[in-house]
Amino acid sequence: MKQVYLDHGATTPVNPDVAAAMIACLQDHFGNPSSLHGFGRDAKQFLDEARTNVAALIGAHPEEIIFTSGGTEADNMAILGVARAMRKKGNHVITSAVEHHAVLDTCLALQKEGFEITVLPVDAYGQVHIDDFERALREETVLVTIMHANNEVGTIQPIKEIARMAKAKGIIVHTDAVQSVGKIPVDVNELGVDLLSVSAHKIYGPKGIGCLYVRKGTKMLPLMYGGGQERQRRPGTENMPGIVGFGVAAAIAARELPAEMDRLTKLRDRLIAGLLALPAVRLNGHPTERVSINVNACFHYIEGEALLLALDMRGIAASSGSACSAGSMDPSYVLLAMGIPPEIARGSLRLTLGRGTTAEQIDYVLGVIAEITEKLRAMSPLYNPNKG
Amino acid sequence: MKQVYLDHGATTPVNPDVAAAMIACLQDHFGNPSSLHGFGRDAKQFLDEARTNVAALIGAHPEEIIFTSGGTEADNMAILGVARAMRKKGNHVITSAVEHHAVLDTCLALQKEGFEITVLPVDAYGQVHIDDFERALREETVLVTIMHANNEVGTIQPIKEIARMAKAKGIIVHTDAVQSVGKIPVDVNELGVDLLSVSAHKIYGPKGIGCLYVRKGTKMLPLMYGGGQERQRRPGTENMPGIVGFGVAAAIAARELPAEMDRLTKLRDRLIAGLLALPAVRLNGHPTERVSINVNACFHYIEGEALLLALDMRGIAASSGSACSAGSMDPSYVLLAMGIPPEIARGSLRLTLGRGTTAEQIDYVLGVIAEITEKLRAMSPLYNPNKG
Amino acid sequence: MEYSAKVIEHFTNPRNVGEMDNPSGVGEVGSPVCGDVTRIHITVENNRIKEAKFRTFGCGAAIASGSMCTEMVKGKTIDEALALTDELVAEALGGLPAVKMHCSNLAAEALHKAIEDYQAKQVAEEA
Amino acid sequence: MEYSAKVIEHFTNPRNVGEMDNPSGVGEVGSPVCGDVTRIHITVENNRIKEAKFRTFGCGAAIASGSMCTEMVKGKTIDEALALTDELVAEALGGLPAVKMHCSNLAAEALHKAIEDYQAKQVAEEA
Ligand SMILES: Cc1ncc(COP(=O)(O)O)c(C=O)c1O
Ligand SMILES: Cc1ncc(COP(=O)(O)O)c(C=O)c1O
Repeated sequence: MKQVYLDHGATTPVNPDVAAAMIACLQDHFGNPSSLHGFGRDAKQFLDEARTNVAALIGAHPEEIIFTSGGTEADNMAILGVARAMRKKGNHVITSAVEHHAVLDTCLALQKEGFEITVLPVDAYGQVHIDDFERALREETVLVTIMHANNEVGTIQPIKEIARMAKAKGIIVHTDAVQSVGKIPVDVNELGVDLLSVSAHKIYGPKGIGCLYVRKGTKMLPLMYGGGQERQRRPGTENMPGIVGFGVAAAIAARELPAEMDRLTKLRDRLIAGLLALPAVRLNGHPTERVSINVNACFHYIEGEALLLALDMRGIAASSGSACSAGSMDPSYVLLAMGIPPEIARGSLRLTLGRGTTAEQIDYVLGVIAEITEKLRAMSPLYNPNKG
Repeated sequence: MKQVYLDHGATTPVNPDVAAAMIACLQDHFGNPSSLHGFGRDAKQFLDEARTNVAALIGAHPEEIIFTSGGTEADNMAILGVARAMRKKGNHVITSAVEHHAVLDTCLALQKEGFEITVLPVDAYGQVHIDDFERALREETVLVTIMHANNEVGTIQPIKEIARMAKAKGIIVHTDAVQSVGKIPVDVNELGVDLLSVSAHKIYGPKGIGCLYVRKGTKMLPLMYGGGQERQRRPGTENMPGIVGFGVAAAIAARELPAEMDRLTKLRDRLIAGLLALPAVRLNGHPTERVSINVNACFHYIEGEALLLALDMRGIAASSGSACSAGSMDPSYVLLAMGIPPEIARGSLRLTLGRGTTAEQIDYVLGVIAEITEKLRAMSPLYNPNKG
Repeated sequence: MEYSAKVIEHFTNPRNVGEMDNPSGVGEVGSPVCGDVTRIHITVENNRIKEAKFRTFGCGAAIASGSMCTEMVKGKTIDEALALTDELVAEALGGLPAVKMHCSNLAAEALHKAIEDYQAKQVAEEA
Repeated sequence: MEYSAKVIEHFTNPRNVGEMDNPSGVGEVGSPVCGDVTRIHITVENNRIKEAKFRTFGCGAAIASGSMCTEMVKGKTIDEALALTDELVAEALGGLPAVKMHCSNLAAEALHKAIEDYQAKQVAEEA
């Protein structure tokens, strides 16, 4: 059966050059970079090279990159680390209603530690409004954490404006850029943020490795304690195969971004146009201010998991809501925050494009979706063909 | 130049079967185990299989294994997670003076959070005494964290007795088994512990992955927040290549342990005997109650780093103190805790054997050490050949 | 979504999809806002379920349950049909994932409502 | 232990290791308890360092520094020798890791002490 992978938002296949570098690391460079001997120094060189490549992808200095076990740890480190370190200065944190669980749940944990959290609303496109943000700022605000691009609907947030406004008041700014890095140009200085989370497995690198960019001078407590790795900020023997893979993935992402962004934007818009030509479909998220890989639509009268399963039976991999909360029966909190009624939100489908995606695949998937949705609607007690 | 790797306590080469499984995972099984579609289900199977293998190595149930980014995270999760969860019950934690930094520094962090920490002394062999432990127990003791085998001197602690005594009082017991798993039989029920840390890269698996065993019903707070992975206890997309590699490494370790332990014990004792035949050398740690891979000795009148460097120039990889604190000029706190004078502790050398170690290598290394130590002593202002 | 082969088969080729023009009874359970919806139509002849049809808004488990339930009930007496439970439907499907047991496995309940509807109509007719 | 090639070379083949039977001056710095120890012996003739020897208990940097320092000072006048600093020794070695600059690079200091020792003896003799 033909296999079409349209779930690059959940994870990406590992680039062959990334895999090759990791294989070499596993087979020939097993040293511990903290060791003083030749095996250790050899590993240290790979560590340094990867750090340089990752830093370059986001316009940072290598010393500002802390490798973590992924996007989730980067988000936790930033939010818990800064808030706990700044507690004496203030106890107010601002976030948004459409953050990934790694941010939202972490902010809820802060709430239990005595912080006050403002969760900014979003508009119908999933965007935070800068005037809402301005109103939320307080004397005691110590941290703002708002994502760069949303994982479910791809909407890009006005981080630059938010950062400018926050920095003017001396507030530390974190952005979860897991879904934007490698898709749109991301530069920490252009954005003006103090902390930025990246995950390798969303950019054709391996799972289980990511990084937190930390602007020089940013005060934060560590999440963990132990050895002196990562300039005392993140202990533990480094995930060398992961880091090496991340480094190569970052170098490739930097090189290919402009052409890929262009190519994928066209494919995305072809997919969106095709879906909107079907009956009773709505596009979720912003029509243009969205990352090039993301398409998210609601199919009225259909439940999302059934749609996923039917696509899966036809060899098409997609998702509904974010990967992590899949399996749960709750409609996506992101779509609800955008004002979509729950029964419609439950019929959402996320198709996320990537390096292997072709126009032919898009057309094939559109054909299958037309078939499947017709069949599922015929089965749905909510659907009345006379009403349309 | 001949290369001899005698730093298996710092990290181990990746077993070829481990690497092969990781390569297959990277190339052919890139799915996100949380995804509902075929790519996700495929990954989920690998995740489950690895968990089963890791659990089997330590006599645990698969559901009691939480994958972490390594031994350091496992230690932190156990100590911070349990102590913070039990705070209402009591604020006293017991540990020992010879723990790895991942435990000691974490206990110090707890101290800043208001906990009281008892650091048990050790004897000249590096062992905790059970009567010291008994005296340290208090009404408010909520957690005991004492390592199974020491990373510097290999000494094995009486965990079973400690656990029995602690459990009788309802105290939760954690042991850092990073240096014992794969070297001596480790069974969580036999030991009677509630939590146990493992790191893959010490057992011929990859760096950046480990696990915490958590006995069913053990209360703990998570270190991080986010997706529902690892039964809500450790969020973040799973490090699939690492986990798959860890699983294979665990299966191999379980299979090869009895024969390897025997073989390495003989080589270890050959190395110890050879070193003790040299002038002004003392063995650190227990002569027999030590893991089969560990030899640690002090060379009077010589500084450890110079010894390491001289060995490195001859292609021999070793370490002095633990890998993490290498590069620092301080004598090992483990040796100091064992009552060794600082100027002698500064001349320590750790040689840790492993799967590739042969009798021929041992004899070669002994010859080189004899040469080097003679040369370095001749250079040392502390050395008076007339006094010996 | 670790479904049994039987679930997948019923999801892919659901039996008895649809409604009837003149059903003896109709039952519906669930709400689209927070769960699945299953509607079952039955025709009854001589105290036996002659035909059963379903429509479901819901996940794979819900659809397969509707299909299986309507298959199982055909030809059964009213009393036999009332003895059909959600658990028996799930069992016939080779089991359902734990998370799906309660929210997506409502076909038998819909069937019971359809039977109640039929019985209520009978009473009304007799009255 | 990211040492320069020069450090490695001096560590592997240290020059001027040893002591003298009748040194003009001896200097020692450091303590084995908490740092490196370097001892330097010199002979002085016509206000020039004729020979210098060192012994070091310490890391690679300390040993290489002893070697380099004793090399550099040979043939120098007392004033020139006093102008030799730890920084100049480190520079001649192609640099030292930052952590090593202060604890393992004491050879010039030991040299200065040896010169002071020589000068004190001179004064004593003249008296
Ligand atoms: C926006 C966003 N943040 C954080 C994460 C978590 O990253 P990781 O899976 O590497 O833990 C993800 C991906 O799952 C994401 O999409
Ligand atoms: C006893 C002990 N505990 C913990 C660790 C840390 O494990 P990891 O390097 O996987 O973080 C190590 C190894 O460095 C160790 O030897």
